[in-house]
Amino acid sequence: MFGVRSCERDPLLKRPFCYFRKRGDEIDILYRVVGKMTSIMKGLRPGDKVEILGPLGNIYPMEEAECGAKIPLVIAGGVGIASVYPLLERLKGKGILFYGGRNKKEILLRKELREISKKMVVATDDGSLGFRGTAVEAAGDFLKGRDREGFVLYACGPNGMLKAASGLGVNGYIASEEKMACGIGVCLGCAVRTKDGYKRACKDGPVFRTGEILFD
Amino acid sequence: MFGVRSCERDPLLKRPFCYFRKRGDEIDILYRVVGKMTSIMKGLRPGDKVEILGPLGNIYPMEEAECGAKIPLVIAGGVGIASVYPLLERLKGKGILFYGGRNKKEILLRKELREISKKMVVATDDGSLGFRGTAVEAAGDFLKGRDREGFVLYACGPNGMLKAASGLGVNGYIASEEKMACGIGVCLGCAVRTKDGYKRACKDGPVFRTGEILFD
Amino acid sequence: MQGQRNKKDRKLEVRLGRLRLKNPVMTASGTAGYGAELAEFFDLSELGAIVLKGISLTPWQGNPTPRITETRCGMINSIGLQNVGLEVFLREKLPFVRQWDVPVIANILGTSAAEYTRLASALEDAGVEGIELNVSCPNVKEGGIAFGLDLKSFRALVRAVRKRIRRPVLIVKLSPGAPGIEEFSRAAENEGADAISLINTIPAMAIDVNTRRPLIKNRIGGLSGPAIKPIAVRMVYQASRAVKIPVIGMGGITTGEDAVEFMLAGATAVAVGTATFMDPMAALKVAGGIRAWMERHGIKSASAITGAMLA
Amino acid sequence: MQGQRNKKDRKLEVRLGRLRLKNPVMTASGTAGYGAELAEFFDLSELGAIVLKGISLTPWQGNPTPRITETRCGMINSIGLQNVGLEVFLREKLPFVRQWDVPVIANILGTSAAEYTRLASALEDAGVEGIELNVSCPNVKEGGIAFGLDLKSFRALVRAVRKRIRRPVLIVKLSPGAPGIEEFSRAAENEGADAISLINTIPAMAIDVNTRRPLIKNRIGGLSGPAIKPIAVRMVYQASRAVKIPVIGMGGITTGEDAVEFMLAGATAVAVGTATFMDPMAALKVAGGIRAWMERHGIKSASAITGAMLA
Ligand SMILES: Cc1cc2nc3c(=O)[nH]c(=O)nc-3n(C[C@H](O)[C@H](O)[C@H](O)COP(=O)(O)OP(=O)(O)OC[C@H]3O[C@@H](n4cnc5c(N)ncnc54)[C@H](O)[C@@H]3O)c2cc1C
Ligand SMILES: Cc1cc2nc3c(=O)[nH]c(=O)nc-3n(C[C@H](O)[C@H](O)[C@H](O)COP(=O)(O)OP(=O)(O)OC[C@H]3O[C@@H](n4cnc5c(N)ncnc54)[C@H](O)[C@@H]3O)c2cc1C
Ligand SMILES: Cc1cc2nc3c(=O)[nH]c(=O)nc-3n(C[C@H](O)[C@H](O)[C@H](O)COP(=O)(O)O)c2cc1C
Ligand SMILES: Cc1cc2nc3c(=O)[nH]c(=O)nc-3n(C[C@H](O)[C@H](O)[C@H](O)COP(=O)(O)O)c2cc1C
Ligand code: FES
Ligand code: FES
Repeated sequence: MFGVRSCERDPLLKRPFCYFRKRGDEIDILYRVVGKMTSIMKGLRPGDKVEILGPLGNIYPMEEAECGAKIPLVIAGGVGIASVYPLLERLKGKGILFYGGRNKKEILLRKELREISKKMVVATDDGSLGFRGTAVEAAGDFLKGRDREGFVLYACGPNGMLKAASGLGVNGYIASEEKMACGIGVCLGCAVRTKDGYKRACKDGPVFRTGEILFD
Repeated sequence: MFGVRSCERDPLLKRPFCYFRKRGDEIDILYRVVGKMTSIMKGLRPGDKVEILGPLGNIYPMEEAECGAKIPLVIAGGVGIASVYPLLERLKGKGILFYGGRNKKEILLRKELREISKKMVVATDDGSLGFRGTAVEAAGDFLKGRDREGFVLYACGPNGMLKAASGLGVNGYIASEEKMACGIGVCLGCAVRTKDGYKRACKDGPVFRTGEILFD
Repeated sequence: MQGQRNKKDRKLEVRLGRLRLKNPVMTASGTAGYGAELAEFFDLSELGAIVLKGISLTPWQGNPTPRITETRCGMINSIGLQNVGLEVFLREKLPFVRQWDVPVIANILGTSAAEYTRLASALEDAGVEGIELNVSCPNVKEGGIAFGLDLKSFRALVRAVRKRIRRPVLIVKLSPGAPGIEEFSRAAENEGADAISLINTIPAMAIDVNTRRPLIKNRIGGLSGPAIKPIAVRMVYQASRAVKIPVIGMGGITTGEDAVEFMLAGATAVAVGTATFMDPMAALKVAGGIRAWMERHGIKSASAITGAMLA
Repeated sequence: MQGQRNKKDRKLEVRLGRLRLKNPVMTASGTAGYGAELAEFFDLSELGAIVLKGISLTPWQGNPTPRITETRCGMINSIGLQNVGLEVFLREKLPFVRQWDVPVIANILGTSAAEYTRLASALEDAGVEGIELNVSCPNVKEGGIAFGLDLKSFRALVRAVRKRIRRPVLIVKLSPGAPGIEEFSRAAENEGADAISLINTIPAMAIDVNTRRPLIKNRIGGLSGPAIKPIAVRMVYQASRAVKIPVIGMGGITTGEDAVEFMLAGATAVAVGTATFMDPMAALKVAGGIRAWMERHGIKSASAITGAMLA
């Protein structure tokens, strides 16, 4: 994760984004236009400047998956795909991806994702592509009759999705999308309620162990 | 005069500018970069949008000058030249121009101005071009021994210059550069102290009769 | 067409006591003059109400310039209630704005309760639909804000004016500096105000670090515009929970969504001030924006937005 | 090099009572944690002082999320004084920040005068250079701001803490909602405060008009950032004219020129808060900006800027 800020004076605060792709000095961001900063980003032209602060926070631990002890079960909702894309790449085709969105239009990069995943299941709320329902429901169907101990979870998406994914009974990691102000751990704005009290999504996260976060 | 506003949300308020040149749908603005809005204007590229509100306020009355009853004595300080340029054009070579700036670099469009003026005297504070001193001092020198009744004054520039110009003893018109918020006469922010109480530079001006404004 | 428009308009209708407004949007006092200038830009009868520049018994000169300066997302003004005084207002200004089918609300300021009551009586006789007591102008030394900051004289003032007028709705414009906004709101309600309005500008200052001089000649002026909106929304929320009479919200409204935000917080109507300086059509655009928001959210009546914030 | 730097530094030196600061720039409480995170970005000893996140006697959980939201040129927070409590602070946090050659100022908050005095004593024993009484946090229900809004309990609190501590400078952080900023400033001075600091955040609220929910879970939070700067400059101006003790100014400072503006208005030192969220190096850049401004204006000593606004 890193923070992007407009060199203009409004908006004030940086916005958090994932490294979608990184090669040398270049960073690609995959983002959805939702508000002020993302609208400014959309309007940027070559040569325009933005401020970037990063890397910030932690990344998905990958030992169990890389050594082959567990099968990586990856769940992404919406732009959460930007977070798991580099993970899938580093997992070198071992990851099973459940990717959900509201509708077909929200499902991006199908071809690339298929190439870097062992298996990909798309889920849309309106059934306009793949499974009709959520990515977590699709993952739940897939897990039926399978030994959950054999998997390690990686999930990124809106809070509701993370909560549902935590309920799948698969241990692993979820990435929080809490709102941030400073991104460096000083403001305590991005608090995430955990078993051990509030933690900071920007500094102690954004990736937490399943079961660590308390969803209300 | 008209108001220009950035479509971005900062700065909030419109900034007043003169019609420097106007042909059909196109408006040229001659401006000095001094702060927020003018910096934004400098960075504009073809296709970028700004909001414009105008025309606002009054313009220099020209009857006495056009009918030949009086000789137009035009004094401009700094970007005040943007205000008197179209006046000089409409006076069709009848105007005598005293144009002052801090130094040579601040004196713009010498060739064009010479063409549209009957006579042009440049004055710079540091003497790097023309008369060393202010445009008003240069005009004062010129007036020595001449009958002031034969002239009509047109002056535009910073407040100090307008005050000095009013002291020349030539009747005519001066354009105020008071700061403005609304530009349409509703906020009373651009108040100018006159013999008849405060008037609004944006609506009752920016051009006032000499002697009308009370300088402190 | 006309029928359809009337139907639409009824959806936007809100009430301030006995007064019906076609829509919840009014001008903020001091940002619309006496109506003449805005009338060059749009049909004033499209407004919910027009609130005029503050008037005093005798003409006031106002403060020296510079009177205005822009700040980050806001502006400071110290106009100092420059106004033509009651007599000229009644003779020259009021008849003009009466030409439109729009409720006229006069904003008044005095240095004593007696001045306020004389102004209110005269304006009732002249037939204005509403009187807004300005007890919150930070830009005049005497009177005005003194009433807005001291609960006892505040109460006495509202009571005195209430006794004197019958027909016009009585609106009390609270000071954002009031110690205890709930207490002042309740006091206004108890003394018979038909509505309260807030917030007025917040005392503020800016200095030019190049010249080292204050950017406002009077040093301190009042801050308005988007910068103060979150403070204003909070005060409207607090005030509207303290009283049953309608609250008119203002402070930094530039869009229909800003207006909806105030209404969700508890405002029945809103006023547009500084935004009019950005765009003379701002008040109309705000009304259009409220309508568009209602259509998007399937809400049939503007009055249903008031206080409808979810938990 | 070192010599030159020291010379430069002395130009920037200012004093808060007995405490010398290398330069007038400190962090604002709650925006620099306990120092560890900022130390990853720059050498903390470049700061005039470091003011730590508010601490209470026992650990506080803080408020539910969302705790922050951006507004026009500002932000609202309702962290709710989440903190590790005195014991963990003394054991785990303070030793770390002590490693730098920078005065450490602890910001404290309690629900009773007794809690404040216990905190202050313990921190004096632990050797902090300054103690800032937070009587102005809008985000906790009990204590804190109650002292900041009531003159009598305010006086009693400052007096009690003053009696208890000797060595650390005592700074009182005033509430921007205090009814009469001059009165509270003088009360702090009379009760023995070495300095006052202002302003804390201003209570504010924002609502998402799409979801109709408050953007801060607790509904009301505190507004900070450039939006409030003109209000803060005005209050610093008023406070500094009311007292002889130094005033620490804050509220929306993002550049050296902003800091100079506060100093011209009367501040001896300044604190940088929200700007650190925009850029972790903000406080250092502000100090550099003050130096650059002094060079441009031929001013030899930072303390000469204080109150040097021209008419
Ligand atoms: C660790 C992390 C990584 C992220 N990575 C990406 C990414 O790679 N690509 C991407 O498109 N987005 C990502 N996001 C979300 C992204 O930060 C927000 O979309 C962005 O902040 C919106 O900024 P804005 O100025 O355009 O919207 P604003 O004008 O600030 O807000 C517009 C709307 O978006 C909502 N919103 C704002 N911030 C967030 C947030 N953090 N979470 C949920 N809703 C929010 C607001 O409530 C509002 O409704 C990430 C978020 C986090 C916390
Ligand atoms: C009737 C009128 C016509 C004008 N015509 C022109 C023109 O044709 N060309 C041109 O270059 N300028 C003109 N000006 C001046 C122009 O409006 C200002 O330069 C402009 O507002 C600066 O905006 P800014 O955002 O860049 O500066 P800001 O960031 O607002 O301010 C930067 C600095 O400029 C000063 N400043 C701002 N506005 C004014 C003002 N109105 N008068 C004096 N100082 C000011 C500020 O005090 C500050 O020191 C005119 C002004 C008036 C009143
Ligand atoms: C230039 C100016 C003049 C004002 N004059 C008055 C006035 O005469 N009476 C009054 O009650 N409020 C006056 N106000 C306050 C506004 O009515 C309004 O309360 C305030 O500006 C906040 O709204 P806004 O942010 O939309 O401008 C004035 C505000 C401005 C900016
Ligand atoms: C996230 C956040 C947390 C804060 N926590 C504290 C605190 O613990 N104690 C305190 O006295 N002030 C606290 N403040 C107030 C700041 O110290 C400062 O007074 C205020 O933010 C204005 O300065 P700024 O605009 O530069 O941020 C906090 C402010 C913010 C934004
Ligand atoms: S965003 Fe500030 S602590 Fe995480
Ligand atoms: S700028 Fe508002 S009245 Fe002239």
